[in-house]
Amino acid sequence: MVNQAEVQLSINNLSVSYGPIRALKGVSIEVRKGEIVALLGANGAGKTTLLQTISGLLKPISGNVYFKHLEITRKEPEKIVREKIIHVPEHRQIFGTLTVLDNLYLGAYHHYRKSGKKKLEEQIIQVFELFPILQERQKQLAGTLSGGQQQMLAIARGVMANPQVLLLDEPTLGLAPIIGKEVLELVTELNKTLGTTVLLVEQNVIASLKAADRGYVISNGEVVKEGSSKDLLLDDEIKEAYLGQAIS
Amino acid sequence: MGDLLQFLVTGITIGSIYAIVALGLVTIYSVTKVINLAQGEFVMLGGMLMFTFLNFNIPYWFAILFTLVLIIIVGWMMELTLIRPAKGANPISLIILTLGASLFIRGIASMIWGKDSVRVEPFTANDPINIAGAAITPQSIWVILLMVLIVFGLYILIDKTIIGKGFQASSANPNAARLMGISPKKMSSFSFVLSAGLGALAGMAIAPIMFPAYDTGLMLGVKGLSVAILGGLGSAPGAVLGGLILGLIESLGAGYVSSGFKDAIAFGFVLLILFIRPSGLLGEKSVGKGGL
Amino acid sequence: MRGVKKTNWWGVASFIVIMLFFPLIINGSYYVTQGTFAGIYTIAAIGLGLLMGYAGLISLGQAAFYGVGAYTTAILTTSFGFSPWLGLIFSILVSALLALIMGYTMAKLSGYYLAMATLALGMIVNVIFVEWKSVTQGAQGLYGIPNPELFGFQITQGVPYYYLVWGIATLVIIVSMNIVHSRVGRALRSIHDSETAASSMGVETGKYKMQIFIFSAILAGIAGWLFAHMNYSISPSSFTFDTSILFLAMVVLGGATSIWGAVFGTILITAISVTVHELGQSFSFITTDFEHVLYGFILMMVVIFLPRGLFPSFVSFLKNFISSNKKSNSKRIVS
Amino acid sequence: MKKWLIILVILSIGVFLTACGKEEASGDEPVYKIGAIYSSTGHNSPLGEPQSNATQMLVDEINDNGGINGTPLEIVLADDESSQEKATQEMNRLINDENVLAVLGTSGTGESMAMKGIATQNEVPMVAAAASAQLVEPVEDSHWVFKTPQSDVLAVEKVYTYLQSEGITKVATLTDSNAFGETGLEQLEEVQGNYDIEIVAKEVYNTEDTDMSSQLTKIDSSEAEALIVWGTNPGPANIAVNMQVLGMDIPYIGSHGIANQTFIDLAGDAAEGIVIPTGRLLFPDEIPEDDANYEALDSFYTNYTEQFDGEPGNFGSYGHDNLMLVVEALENGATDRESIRDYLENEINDWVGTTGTFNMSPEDHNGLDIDSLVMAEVKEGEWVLLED
Repeated sequence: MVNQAEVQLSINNLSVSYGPIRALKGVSIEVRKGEIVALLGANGAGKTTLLQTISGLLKPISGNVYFKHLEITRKEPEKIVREKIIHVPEHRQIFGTLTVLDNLYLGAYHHYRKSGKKKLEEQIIQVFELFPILQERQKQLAGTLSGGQQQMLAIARGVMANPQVLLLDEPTLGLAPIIGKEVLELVTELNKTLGTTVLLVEQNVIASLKAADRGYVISNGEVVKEGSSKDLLLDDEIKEAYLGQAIS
Repeated sequence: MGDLLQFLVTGITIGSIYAIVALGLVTIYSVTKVINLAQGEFVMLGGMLMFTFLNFNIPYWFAILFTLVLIIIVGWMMELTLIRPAKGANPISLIILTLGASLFIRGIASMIWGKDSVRVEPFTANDPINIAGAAITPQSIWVILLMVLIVFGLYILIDKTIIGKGFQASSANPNAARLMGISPKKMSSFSFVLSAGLGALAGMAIAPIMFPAYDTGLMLGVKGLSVAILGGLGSAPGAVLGGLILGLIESLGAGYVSSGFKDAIAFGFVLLILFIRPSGLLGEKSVGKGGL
Repeated sequence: MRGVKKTNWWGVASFIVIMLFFPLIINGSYYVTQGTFAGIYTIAAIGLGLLMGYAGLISLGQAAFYGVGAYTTAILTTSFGFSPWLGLIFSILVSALLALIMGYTMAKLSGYYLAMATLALGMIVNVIFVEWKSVTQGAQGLYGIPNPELFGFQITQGVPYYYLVWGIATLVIIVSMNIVHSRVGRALRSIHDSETAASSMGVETGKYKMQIFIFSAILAGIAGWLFAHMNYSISPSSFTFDTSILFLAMVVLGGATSIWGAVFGTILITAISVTVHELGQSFSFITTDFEHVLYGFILMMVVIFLPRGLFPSFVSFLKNFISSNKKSNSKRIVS
Repeated sequence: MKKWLIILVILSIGVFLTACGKEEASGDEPVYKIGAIYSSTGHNSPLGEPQSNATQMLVDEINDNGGINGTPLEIVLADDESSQEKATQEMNRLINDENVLAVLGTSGTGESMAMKGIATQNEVPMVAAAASAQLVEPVEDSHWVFKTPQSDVLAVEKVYTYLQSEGITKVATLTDSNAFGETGLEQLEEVQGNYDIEIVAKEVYNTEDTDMSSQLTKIDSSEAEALIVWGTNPGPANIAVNMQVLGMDIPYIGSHGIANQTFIDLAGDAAEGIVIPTGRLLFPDEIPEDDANYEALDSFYTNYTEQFDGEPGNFGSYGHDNLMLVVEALENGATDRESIRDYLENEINDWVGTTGTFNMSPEDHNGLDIDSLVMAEVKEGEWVLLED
């Protein structure tokens, strides 16, 4: 749909290793403005590694990452956040001992002082419109929320950071299918209403390809296939390799 | 009855000192997971620097300010030059590291100030106050008050400000915190600055009570550590609770059991609590991970 | 990369030769006494090194076992007229028993909590030395402790005692190396690497930890025995927190990942102390305080720059030095 | 950085080895060589420093005046750093490497006890500067060991005599749990009966303790008419302050362990009226000229204060007497280890030192009596002689 738009994130020939084990072997990926791009692949293929490298938690051994025209390779995560590339990590990783509201404020940590308390309160009201359940639970400790609510909070916390690019790692992991679907619908809605670019790692291949514009398939640390969601959904190999298990 | 009241007053004063030292330890631990065995040295420096400034005839409240600033700088430098380069070392190494720092600071202090104890004037006129047969000095009240103020201040700072929330986040999940843009390095520096400041305040408040010398930090550090562990590492309420309990045990132990064995009683109590609750009274396991 | 892979007999032999000839080459009672103390500390440090390097446990109270070893034999020989050798057996037994009791108390503890428990133990034991006056003679300590006799020959302070100490130290080194290379040693290393992994592999971590804890207490007890019989008198001030820290410093400095690390660290600390002493004669600002500053500084530097201790670096330095054309492969290994 | 550290290690080993190989230059000229170990550093340094200073000063004086009967005196001064281990090492060095005729020191009891064993084994006379009576008792074990400081029992007897004269019979004790306080307490308990004094409350504190209110509260509710405190700074100062806070007004009698200005500086006005037994060197100006020790005290005090910053105090006087006793022996022809010992044991009669007048005998290797002590009181921030 937005194929000709400006490239927001470009990853070139990126390699990452954990000690002697190579997790990524020369991966190249492009994400354009306003897109939802799905990263597919088996467990341990390197999807999470890729997101962590983009957000700075991991340092690559070679290759580079560009945000628009700015190289962000090897920058510290807290610096990359300021470029509004926001990583919502897997397993949610909300701060369980803090309240829902505190979690949301922390999401806005990097622009807290710039925005001011008043603006943030307005922003939180906006976020509550997207995630009404969080408004009800705002005083509650985040650790006491249900899995789905925690995931909502994790995404909402990401939204509070005013993301231009949102890196979502397995947002439906461990959720009941219906709730997982809800979460993904939210992601699409975010993408539409706020124009946020999304790079989505998801185990549910069909659901994520349905939500996404394009997709990449990663296997053993390499990109083995890429294409539009439609093409990928029709791809025989993908059907064989992933869809069978994803449906069940 | 009068005796009991006196033991309680004494115990609470000593306990407040331990609690402040332990709060410093907890502050650093919750973000960096480092047990700073040099925390007692901040307290020692507080007393000795205060003494030096007063000797130079610097006005009392300025002396307090200078001491505070200097020790905060020491704490900040310590984080910068020691803790940061050793990031990711195992707990054993970190203990040794801060132990080395403690030896180093103590050695320098003895070279500067010699071995003699010194006397520091109290904050305010020090005529004891009598409460139902128990006497208490205004300075002891200052110490208790300071402890309460510090607890309150820490609560405001940690629970009501965004920096404090960032601090909690960094303590609970450093990586997730980084993804919010919270710099663990800054938080680590912040924790050392904060706890050096706490140490300095404790040192200045107790200097008029205890005649500081170059080596007072050692025992206070050890007691502070016991208190932090007793209360449960990483728990600020635990540190206060542990401090008061240990102070009272010492004072009641000296009063009713044996003054010679009072330290053995106190440490024995710590062992007993650890035997029953391996992670302390309000340890991490009971209040969730690493909350302050 | 954990120190020597199998018992390095070449190392043991050259070590024995050096220790054997030291008092013959170095003519001076002062250095022999220093050497004797170094030997005593080595024995305690090896025990602590095993505990830290192989079981991953830290002890801030090793002086408790050292002191219990010394006091047990001192009390038995002075108040009850036991022979020192019988005293040795009791020193070992009582240290081991204390370790066993403490081991059970601390079985559930880990990390800093364990460190705290050992610290508390050290403090309590020291208070007992001071306060149990009817038995320990309090803060003044016990005196009149006899020298041990061997084949009718009294082992007095000086060269004879030096050989006794290092003879026992050599035995301890050999026994410890065998432990390290035995099944127990392998199990211990797996505990250190990861306790969960070890227990899932069927290693009874608790049992092995307890065994090594008791063994390290026994070594400290033996060191205490040697200390007591070397001196005419002992007092609680030799078994304080500072002594525990000294042992710890020796191990950390040398490196806890091999037996030789503890030996090396002890000799190094002794050498520093002698050096400071010598320099102190010429420069007035170099005093004991300066020595402490130096220890503190070295400890910090070692933890930051050579977290595995000086001995491994020293070895690779020597290897590079001897065969400078060979490529060093053990240089950059970060755990 | 790694390289640098390795170089440091190699260097220190190098220095160690060179130091080991160093040969002592031995001239043909005869000298009398004496060793002295005092705790110039470590926690006993307030004691050891004046002792060490005094010794060096006196040796220089003797040599400037032509030595002992024309033979120069050589002193090998060592520092045990207040540690038993170091004392052992230095003792071995002095006896075996330096071949000294006698050893003076050291300042602390524990360290001196360790040295006693070595002195006995090597048959070297030793004159200790530590207080504990254990050093010279029992006599059969102390053949080679002498000491100059007043034994605690003398200080205790002095205190009890004073209490008797004040008409006090019931006392409380609050003593440090270290060796000093402990011996004090032992003696206090031992001789109380001889003076019709009863200890009705017995408390101790730890050297690092900062607040003794609990112990004092207990004492306050006992029927004690006076408090005896046995310890060294800063504990007794804490006690004085705590007593003031608690409003306790029973007399405070300290030990000679606080016979210094530091105590008064710490305790401030809480020190007023505190009474202690002490040697005369605490206030040489106040000693009447007809006192037997006046001359020795006066010249030593004047020379010491000229040469050093600060006063010699009682500890300096032990340093003085230790050396001068051995010098006395040397002057009278006792020039080997055995004869020095015999001389000290048998020939020291009415020998006037700065600590007191010594009368050694095979049964008494200290040789002082109760007159070597006087009572002092804090008045307007200074120690003054308390007239009998």
